[in-house]
Amino acid sequence: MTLNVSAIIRLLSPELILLITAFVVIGVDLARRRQDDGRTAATVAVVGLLLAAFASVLLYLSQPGEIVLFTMAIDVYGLFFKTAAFIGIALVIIGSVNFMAGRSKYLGEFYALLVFAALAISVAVSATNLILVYIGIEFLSITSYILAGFLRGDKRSEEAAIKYFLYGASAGAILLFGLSILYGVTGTTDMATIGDLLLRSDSAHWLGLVALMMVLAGIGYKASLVPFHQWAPDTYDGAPTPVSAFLSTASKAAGFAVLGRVILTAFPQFQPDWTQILGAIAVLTMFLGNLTALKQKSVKRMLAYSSIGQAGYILLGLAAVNASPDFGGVNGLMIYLFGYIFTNIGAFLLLLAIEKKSGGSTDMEQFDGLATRSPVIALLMAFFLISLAGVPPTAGFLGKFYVFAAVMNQQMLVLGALAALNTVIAAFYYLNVIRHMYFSESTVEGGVSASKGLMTVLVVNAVMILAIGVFAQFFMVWVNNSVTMLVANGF
Amino acid sequence: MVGQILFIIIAAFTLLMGLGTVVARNLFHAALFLVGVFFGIAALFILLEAEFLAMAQIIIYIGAIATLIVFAIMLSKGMMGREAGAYNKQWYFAGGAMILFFGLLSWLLVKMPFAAANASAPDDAIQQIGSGFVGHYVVPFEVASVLLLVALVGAIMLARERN
Amino acid sequence: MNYPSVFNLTWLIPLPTALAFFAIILFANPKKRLSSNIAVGAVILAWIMSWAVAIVFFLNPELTEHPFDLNAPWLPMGTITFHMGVAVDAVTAGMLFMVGFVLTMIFIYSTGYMSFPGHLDPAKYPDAAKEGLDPRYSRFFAYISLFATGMLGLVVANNLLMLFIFWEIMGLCSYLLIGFWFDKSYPDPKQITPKQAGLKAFLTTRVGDVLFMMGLIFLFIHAGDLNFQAIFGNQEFLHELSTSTVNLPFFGAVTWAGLISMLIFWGAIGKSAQFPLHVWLPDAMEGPTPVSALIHAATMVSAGVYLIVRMSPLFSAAAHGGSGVMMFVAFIGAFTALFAATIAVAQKDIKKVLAYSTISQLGYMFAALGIGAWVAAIIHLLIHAFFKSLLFMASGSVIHGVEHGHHHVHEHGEHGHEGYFDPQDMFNMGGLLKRMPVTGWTFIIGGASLSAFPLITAGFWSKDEILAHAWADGHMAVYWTLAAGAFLTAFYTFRQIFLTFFGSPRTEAAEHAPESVRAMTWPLVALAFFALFGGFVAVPEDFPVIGGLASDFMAKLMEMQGEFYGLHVAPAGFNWTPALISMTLALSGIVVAWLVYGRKPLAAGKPDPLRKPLGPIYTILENKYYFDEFYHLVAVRPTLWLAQFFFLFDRNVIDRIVNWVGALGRWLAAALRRWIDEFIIDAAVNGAGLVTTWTGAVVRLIQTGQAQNYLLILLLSVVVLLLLIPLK
Amino acid sequence: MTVPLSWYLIFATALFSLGFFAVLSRRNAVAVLMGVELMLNAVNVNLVAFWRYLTPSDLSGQIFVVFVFTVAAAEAAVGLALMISIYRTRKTINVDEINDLNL
Repeated sequence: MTLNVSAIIRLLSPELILLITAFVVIGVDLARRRQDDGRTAATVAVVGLLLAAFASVLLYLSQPGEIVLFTMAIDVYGLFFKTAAFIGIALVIIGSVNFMAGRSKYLGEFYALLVFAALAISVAVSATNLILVYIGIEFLSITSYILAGFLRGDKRSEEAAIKYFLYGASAGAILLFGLSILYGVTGTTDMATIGDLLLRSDSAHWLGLVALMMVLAGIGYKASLVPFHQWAPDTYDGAPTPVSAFLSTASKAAGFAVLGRVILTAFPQFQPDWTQILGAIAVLTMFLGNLTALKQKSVKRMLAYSSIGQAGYILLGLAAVNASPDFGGVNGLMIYLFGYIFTNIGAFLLLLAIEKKSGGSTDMEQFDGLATRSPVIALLMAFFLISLAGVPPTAGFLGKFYVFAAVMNQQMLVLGALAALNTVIAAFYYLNVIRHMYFSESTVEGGVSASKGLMTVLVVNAVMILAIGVFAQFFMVWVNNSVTMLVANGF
Repeated sequence: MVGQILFIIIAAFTLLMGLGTVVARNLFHAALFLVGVFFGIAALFILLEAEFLAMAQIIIYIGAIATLIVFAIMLSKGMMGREAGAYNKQWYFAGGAMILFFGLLSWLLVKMPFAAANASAPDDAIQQIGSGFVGHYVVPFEVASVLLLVALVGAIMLARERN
Repeated sequence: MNYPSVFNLTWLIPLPTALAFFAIILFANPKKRLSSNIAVGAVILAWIMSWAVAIVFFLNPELTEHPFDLNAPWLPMGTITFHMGVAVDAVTAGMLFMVGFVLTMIFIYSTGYMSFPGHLDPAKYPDAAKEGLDPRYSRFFAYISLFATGMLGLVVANNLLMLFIFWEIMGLCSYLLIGFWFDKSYPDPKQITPKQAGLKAFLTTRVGDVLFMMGLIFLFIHAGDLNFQAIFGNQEFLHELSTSTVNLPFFGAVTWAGLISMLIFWGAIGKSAQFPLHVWLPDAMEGPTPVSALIHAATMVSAGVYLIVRMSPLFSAAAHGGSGVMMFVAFIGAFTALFAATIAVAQKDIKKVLAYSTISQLGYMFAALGIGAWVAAIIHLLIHAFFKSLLFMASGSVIHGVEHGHHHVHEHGEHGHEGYFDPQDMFNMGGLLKRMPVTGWTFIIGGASLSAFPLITAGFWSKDEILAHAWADGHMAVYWTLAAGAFLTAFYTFRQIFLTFFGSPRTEAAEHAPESVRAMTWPLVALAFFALFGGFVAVPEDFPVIGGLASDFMAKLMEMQGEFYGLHVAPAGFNWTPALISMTLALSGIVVAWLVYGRKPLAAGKPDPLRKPLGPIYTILENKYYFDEFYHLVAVRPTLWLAQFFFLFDRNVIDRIVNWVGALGRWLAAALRRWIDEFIIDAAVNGAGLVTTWTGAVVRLIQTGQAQNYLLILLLSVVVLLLLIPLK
Repeated sequence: MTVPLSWYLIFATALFSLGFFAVLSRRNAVAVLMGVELMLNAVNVNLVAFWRYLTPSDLSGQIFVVFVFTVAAAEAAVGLALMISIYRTRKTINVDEINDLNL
């Protein structure tokens, strides 16, 4: 395929927009530092991210098919995750402007780093080459370490960063070892070719499995899959709350997207193996996340564990992947993540308002009687929680419906039953917060207020959650095209 | 035969240096051992006819990373000051796990018969690597450069003196 | 087919109350009277639309052959698109008729009932106490509006998924409503609080809901659609479903139809509080009384029956395929009917009696569905809703009266402090008929209907039809179980009436109880009308004398609808034997109640006269067969253990192995001690509440905070994964 | 090429294990970072050996190694900066003493 320069620029436009945005953000901030608490920089970043999201949508609408350009695939699957991640990060930025102002002197860098993280995600989710997979994941990780430790001098933030750093660096090395074996077995770094070669060679099966296991550990930690999850609660808890929102949504979605693409393109013939392993990991992830979340007193930590539990459900989509055009599994994973990004960003960012009121604590007591003190905030929180619990007609239900359907479709009855059991457990602790908000006497005086930006984000999230659930058609048409990718890979 | 002996010497040296890095209580000593490892790896690269990488290894690892580590040690004098020991409580267990991991992984790797291609390394390797960077691998290349920039910005921001 | 244009309104029916919910939560919240006016206005609008649709349908019986169905695309699935929409057939019309009316009555009643609650300290809420309204008055109306949306949406849904969605909305609302008086607590720690009761209700029904959802997904995978008419109009598909089998662990090969029906039935068991998931309903009485009427009589619990009514073609296909699902339904229904009736006999709380009675009556409906008496089940469902919501609301009126009486006594300081007073305990009442005539007489009408007092009450006609069916189709075991239940029903109902309304007041509070306000009594009168005459829409044609005079158009209509769905719904036909037996049993129940409680009214402070003759049986009944304790032991405990296990798993076990043995020993000892404590001494502690109160040391074991421990786990996990390879 | 490929692989695995051991057991964060560098170097040996023995004409193996260099450098820079930052706050960079977040 020959491509002229303008076509290349068009295909890479989301990435180019982000790159330019990041530099402009830093430049603008240098010019206006200390004058407006980074508001200009944040505005530029949000505009850039939304433009990039818009560019991805346009590219999607042009029906790109299977274009692979310099080790990057411009396809439906990647563009979907790009759009979701860009919008998610834009929401995080809008919601965090007030929180970050005054907490750090380097606000321009903060927003620029979030834009760079978006760029990293964008590269990682479309990587078709082991080298780009590795670079993309590490780029995202390194950006995340800096973001997690952004509040210099804050013990918790620093601790969150160093833990994430140590875990990420080690897991990255394991991933790299796995990729090197994959390269050794097949002699190429192109994932589609690897998939082909592994299919043809029987003797490679053995080492292919070794590589698969290492890749699972090396990418799975990004998606906080048990037993590679342990960094997550500490980091989500200690990192600045907007960063936790980012890590538990956009970054996690990227982890799933990369994991999905790698195992679907490079390991398709190992499906019987990874179906079992992923199924087991999904069960462990759900149980551990949900049961541990039950005991948390701090809502932030509860959400940290809950987002581990959620990862378990999401993984079901991958574990039960099949060629059915209706319940292929991958479409479930995608729509689940799409809804989950809005829900979890909403829930985490809402904590900003609570933290501001309480001076940092997000303990259950802060939620007591919130429905009386601040009915709108309480309603929004309740809304996010019921979406997380998977109650219809929210986005959370839609996602659960599709992944469960995929599991049922594969007749993995035990897995389905265990997952179902988990929704019961999870309902318990989500409801617990609602219970505190609606059924308890206030122990704290006075309402909780949210800044205009934060309120906008919360409302946008709530509207999106409802919109995804109610106008499911619009979103599912989009997602279902991804099934073509599966069929192309011989499922 | 010569190659084998050479390999054994270099490998043994490197592993010893690696062991030194791991066990040395004094961080400066550990850093010095690490430099030794980097040299050993560079030598292995030459043995494998990857001269460009050997050069890059010396320039980047010894010239940049090892220096950075030494700087960091010096910037935070007393980093190793009041430690009760160099190892944490789980070290013996970690050692056991590591031996298990090593045994298992090397057994798995050796079981696989690799089909070695008996070709010689190309003469224009450096040229090919270069054109790879601006050709097929241009996206990773650009991403890597942005990554370095981000790391630079982040490192400066994090490590800067507070006032 | 040209449909009457009023049917196009159908999709609007759930809308007014939904808008009312948002309007109250977002805008009207501070203004209490405005909030209740919005809610009542919205529900009246919904009522008018429901009746318009229902009555137009009743006037055009030929529509049963062409049920109305309106669709809009919603979920694309790749090859197929899932449609959302509304449908109207005879069952929907009947339900709309009942639900619209009962909801409106309950809303109006609530405006009077939700006055300032006695358990709150007026000093704490000075404004609310001055107004005399509940401090969260507006919120109550918001919740019940959303609840009404759930029920109305469920009734008009034309597919199983939409039904499920509204079903879940109702579940959420019932949780919020049962726990509405969350700040209430009791001196007796064993008594369940509203907070715990809400949680218990939600979690127990959730067990059923999850199974229901699995059934739903299976059905969807097989049918490619969930629209009722698309599925049940397709006989081939039903046949295929009832012949293809699936291998399950433990159960072996079962047909798909059997499996799906069974899963769906468990959803109904949870929602309709059937054995063994019945435990939540009696505790749910902790909610305000309109909630009990709303959720536990007319709407939510009957949704389970409605679901099985809807899914009956699938169940009968399953039965044709040789699976015992119908038998199972009949068994659960009949067993629950008797089981709950026995418990009701020994309850003291006026609302708990009604709660168990509801469980028991729902059992009748399931039994009817299980033996194929489809029409009888629907009729009983509709009529039961009228008289049971009447009974609940009348009992609420009684409680209100006694509470006011208690206050009156208190304020005038005639007795000083007398400690805790339970205004729901029937042994604190007596002689209330004189003090509260409207409440009393409407309660007696409702009670007579519930006891199936022959000929003049609605309950007689609907219940008699079920018994006649059981007899005619030769289901003798079911017949005798239900007949025994009918005797007990009459007995406990009249026990309640005699204890509450007759004799002389047993406490000062009862002596001073005033009649309730008009907003509460008028709905009672309106409902009493239906409790008496509602049965005349389903009098069997061949019933002597009356059969010719009264109408049976509703039964006919349902019959036609059932035939359209391919069900065998021929009427049982009149038979003297079962009719006489059941009449005798109902009357003798009333007579026995009179002998025990009515002839010589119980004096104040005396125990229940049944206690002595029944001995230990009474204790067992009083404790509801110890079911709560059993669940605590087999379900809640193991869950906690599992939770414990995972904490331990997640911790770095190795480097503290020595500390561990000691800790484990201590933990085991403590757990054992606690277990014994709780099982023997503290057995009634509610399990769900316990999970939340579980505190302390265990939480600290989850994560050590040591990054290198985490990394060790990472490495070990990789080693385990690698070990899987050679083991393969 | 008289040296068998497996020798390189075993050597790399050994070095990788050594590095991981340092990561797991050294208290000082800088020493842990050195362990990470050992691990990355070990994989580089893997990659180069695979390239030389299996596909000498296709240089993607070597290119991969160059990218690993870049990542290693960036990681070391950020990691060390983090450690300096933490040292200023806590006066220690012993990994096992940084455990405030643990419930």
